[in-house]
Amino acid sequence: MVVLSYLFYVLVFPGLLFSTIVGLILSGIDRKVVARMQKRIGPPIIQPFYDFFKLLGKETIVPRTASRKTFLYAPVIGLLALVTVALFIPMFKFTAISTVADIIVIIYLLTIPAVALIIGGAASGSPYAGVGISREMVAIISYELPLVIVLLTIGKKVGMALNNGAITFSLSQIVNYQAQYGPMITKWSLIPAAIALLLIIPIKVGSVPFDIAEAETEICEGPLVEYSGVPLAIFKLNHAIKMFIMTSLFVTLFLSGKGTGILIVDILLQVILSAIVVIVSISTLKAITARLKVEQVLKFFWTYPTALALLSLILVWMGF
Amino acid sequence: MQHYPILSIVTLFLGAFLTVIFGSKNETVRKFIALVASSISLILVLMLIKPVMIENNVIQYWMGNWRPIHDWAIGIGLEVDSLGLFFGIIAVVTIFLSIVFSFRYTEKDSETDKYYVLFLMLSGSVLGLVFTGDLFNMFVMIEIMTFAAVGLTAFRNYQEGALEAALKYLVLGSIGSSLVLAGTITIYSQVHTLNMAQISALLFNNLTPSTLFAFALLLAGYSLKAFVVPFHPAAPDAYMSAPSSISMAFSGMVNKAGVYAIIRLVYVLYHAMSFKSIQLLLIIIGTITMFVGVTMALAQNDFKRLLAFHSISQIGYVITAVGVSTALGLTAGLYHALNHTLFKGLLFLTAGAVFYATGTTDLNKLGGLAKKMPQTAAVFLIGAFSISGLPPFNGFVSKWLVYQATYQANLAPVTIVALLVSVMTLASFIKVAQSIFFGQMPKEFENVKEVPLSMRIPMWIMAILCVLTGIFPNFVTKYLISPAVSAALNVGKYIDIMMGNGYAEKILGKPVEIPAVDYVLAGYWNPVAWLVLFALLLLAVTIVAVAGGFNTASLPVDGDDSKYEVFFGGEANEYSHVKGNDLFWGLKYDLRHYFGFMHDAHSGIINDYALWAIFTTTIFIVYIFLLVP
Amino acid sequence: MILVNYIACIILIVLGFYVILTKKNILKIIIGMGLVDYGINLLIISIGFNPGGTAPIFTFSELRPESFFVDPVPQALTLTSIVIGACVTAMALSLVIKIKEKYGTLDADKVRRLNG
Amino acid sequence: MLKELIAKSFEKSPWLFHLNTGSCNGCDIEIVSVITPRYDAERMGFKLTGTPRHADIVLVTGPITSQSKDRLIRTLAQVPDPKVVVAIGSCPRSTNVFNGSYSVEGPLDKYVPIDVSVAGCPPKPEAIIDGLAKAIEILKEKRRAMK
Repeated sequence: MVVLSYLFYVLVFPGLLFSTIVGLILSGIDRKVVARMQKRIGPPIIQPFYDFFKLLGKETIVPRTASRKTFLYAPVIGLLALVTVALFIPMFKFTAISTVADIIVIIYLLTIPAVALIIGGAASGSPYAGVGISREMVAIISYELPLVIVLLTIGKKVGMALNNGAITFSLSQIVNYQAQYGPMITKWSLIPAAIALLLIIPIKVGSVPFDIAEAETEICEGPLVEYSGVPLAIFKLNHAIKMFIMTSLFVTLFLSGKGTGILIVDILLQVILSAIVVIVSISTLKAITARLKVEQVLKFFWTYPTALALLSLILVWMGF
Repeated sequence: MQHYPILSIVTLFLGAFLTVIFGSKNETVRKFIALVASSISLILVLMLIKPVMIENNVIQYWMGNWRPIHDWAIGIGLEVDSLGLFFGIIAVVTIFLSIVFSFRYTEKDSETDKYYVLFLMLSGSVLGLVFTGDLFNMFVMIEIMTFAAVGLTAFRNYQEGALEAALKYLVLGSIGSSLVLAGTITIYSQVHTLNMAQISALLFNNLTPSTLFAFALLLAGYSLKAFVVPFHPAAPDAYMSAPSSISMAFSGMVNKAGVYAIIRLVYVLYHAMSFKSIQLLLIIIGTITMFVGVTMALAQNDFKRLLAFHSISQIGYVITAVGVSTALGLTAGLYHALNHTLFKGLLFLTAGAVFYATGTTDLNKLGGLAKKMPQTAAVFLIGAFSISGLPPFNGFVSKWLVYQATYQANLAPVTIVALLVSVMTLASFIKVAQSIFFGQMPKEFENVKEVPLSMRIPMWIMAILCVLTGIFPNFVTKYLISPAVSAALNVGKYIDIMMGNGYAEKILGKPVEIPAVDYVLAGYWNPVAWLVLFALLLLAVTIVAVAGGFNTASLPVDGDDSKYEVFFGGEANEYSHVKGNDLFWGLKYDLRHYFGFMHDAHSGIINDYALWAIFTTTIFIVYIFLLVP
Repeated sequence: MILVNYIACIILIVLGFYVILTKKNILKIIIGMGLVDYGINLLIISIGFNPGGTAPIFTFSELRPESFFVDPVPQALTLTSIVIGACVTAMALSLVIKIKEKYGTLDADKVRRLNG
Repeated sequence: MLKELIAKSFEKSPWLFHLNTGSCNGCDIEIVSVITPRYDAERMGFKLTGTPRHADIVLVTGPITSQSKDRLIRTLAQVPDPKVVVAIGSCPRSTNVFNGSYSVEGPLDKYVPIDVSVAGCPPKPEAIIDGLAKAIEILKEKRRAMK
């Protein structure tokens, strides 16, 4: 019986099917909201589904200089890592598989898709991909610092209350804390951390103001330049699922709580909140700002979000 | 069972002398002696695991049977507890794999009998250092180790900079040895014995100024041997110019011997871990080492020099974790030391394979070797992913323990620096992957072939070990790490075994309390369950892919028309491989002042390096005198 | 304890370090290393010295309770240390010869191709 | 079921790649204006991509100058099947005013079969969108033919 429920978790509910559908819907919402902000009608919400299936139908070309196996398996590895992360993120008291990973592990699991993109781009052997890789790596270094500080702050805040002073990294304890004391966003000492995480989501997902790695105009889609057909479809799917995971991680860390107790309503609430976070953080930034230069990204992320996160870390350390 | 430790050391030294006598003429005799010597010592040490690690008893062995007479140790004693054996196992495995690798690796060199003599001396001295229970014997073993290391660094003296690296290593090594010798003698002047067990009993609570002075000197000397940052400049030169199988032994054994000496000094001899200031000193050194090591590695454009700086930064991790003197800290430190030996040894072997195949390890000249050397590329990727701590591999587990240990000890800035350093490690290995294995291949490497089988076997063994220690952390901690941690913390048993039980109690007046080795983890990481989910998903995706008619075999083999050429903005494909220096421009531009300063600090002049070493020793002495008593 | 011994040791060691730090000629640096080594050897000997004691060479018959000896252990240590000092100097000189052959100069500022 | 979904999605999300072979940029500005809020081609799923590997419809502008001739052929070869070539403006059709110049290598259909050609110098955005609609039809047939 356990195997069946595991299979259901992995393949259908928070696993492959659910996260694919919700991820594509969220990226559809994002494109629609950006269009509406530019007074355009914009593509239908299910446009990403059409993109995905069209790419499935296209021919797959593997360039001569590419090392074939790495080139073709990189997107799959990225997809698998992303979907397994979706299993660990609790949604209002419901966690598919709880005692497998904590926050620090999730940070590292979320670097696997980025590394898969990099290794895939490197394997394609194109100079554009080479430049794209170096920019993607600079982006990873820039957002890792504030992301880590935010998660350590939350670990300390929850640990002080629940874990008698010691820190905690487990997501389920964070949700229990918010069930007792209300969502984390209401604690004033953690608002700077929330803002910092809101700034981190666009660069982690790779959306416009910070997508220095896949800049179509400058370096022709960076690491994805040689991809076409099914591997490209999987990479675009990774892109969408990463958007769902980062926003639902934000919701779990800052906006979750007791929830309504009914599973379906909880899941819907989580998805709606994720959609709101997508609109607030990714779409508005995409509509307002233009793409940054490479060194501006690092300078930006090592100053403003890091300062915000450090502020809330110090506040939490002082016991607020 | 009593004689295994001394036998394993002696077989290695015997192997060295036999190679000199018989080996100088033909190749096979030399290789045979080296293989037999290293495999005998490997078997002897591995047979020690059961009695020492599992049944938890400590082997003591008095040279020449000079037992202590009415509670005073006269002779030189060998004491093998689980801490010593843990580092012994690391050393012996590295020795065996390095010798197997060097059979084909050094076939192009002349005078390889000198190579095997020096290497067997190096390995014998490391084993001797790890098993000895006598302080002066430790100094002698360190001296032999430095000697053999200098000889091996200059082995390929036709190479650019090998002689210079050997001289710098010798000068800094001899400064370090003088510090260790002075420290040993100052301790001797206080306690009039050289046996470590008796010293630790007598030093329990009489930290007079001269023993503190000795502590500072010894700490400085041993950190120089472990290549901690202020003392590190000789290491990158030495690792770069030594043959790769030797630099693998350097980063696998030699700096681990330094770390072992520091742990033995701080935990067992001086029980200094109860002083907050000593913990802080070790943590500060470790954090600086971590950060400087990795930032210097990012700016390198030679593969082996980059790996050398990474060895220094990973030793920084180990020293920080050891500085956090909780049981979890020590577990994290020792686990990371084991993992470091595995993945760093693997990476140095891949560097050796690349050097063997192409003749250069310069990141600005290589490219696209994955197509010609697929197995080396695969093994390199396993090594790179485990050093940058990606989950299923072993680097992640020990780094995860390090973060837990440092953050539970209320050291948030150290955890943040540790995580940032881990991402920068990933960055530098992506740089190596792109500039050596992927991207376009320069014309002159057209006929590069995969390295011979006898070089690939040790690489695959290390890769498999890397993955295994990553997937079964609780198995490794239960049998290897926890006994070593309890041996380091439980000083009473260490003393009683050597000097007859009840000795510690007699000297101290109260029984030595045995700290428990239990720690609670703030989070959880269950690699096996994660892999099961990953495999389930992989199965599902492959079924869908095959049903949908997408399997890699069905893709058309690339024809000669321009459809399969790389998109160059329409241009014909010419050689423009993004490599080495062109990567991470944004990061180097933003931190250009820091990188500029660091580049000038490593000026390459011997006097500057000696100045760094002596300046830091004075800081150690002043720090310890001000803060400890 | 004769204070003169310790002052001599300190002078030797400090002089040795001074030579290592400031002299640009590699040969002088090696001499500096030797100086440091001999300073420490003198330190070892002076630690084991008990004023008025005789050399600890005796047969059991001559052993009388009131006989007073100098501590033999440091002297054994000094032997090893001297041997090690000699070998280090020998290897360093062989390296210096090869460097002179290859780099053409012994000036530390010029022998710095590996840096950064 | 999946096959019809894929066939239908070809109609719904055609990606464009703009290839300039020496045009006077009159047509290029018009192409970009098609994506502005006023004409909003994105609502039909059109998206400009940076690399020919991602493209379905290739918009060629300008008379084929001698420099850009072999680059044109190479880039068009690198577009994965099913692909559609759309000639924007009259230059690719008849090299317009540049006819007979020493550096113009003649109309586009000497090298590549043109599927749709949008006349005008420069063509109005509505004409370009109409051309793209016809291109989508051809794309669907090519997709069906490809199977």
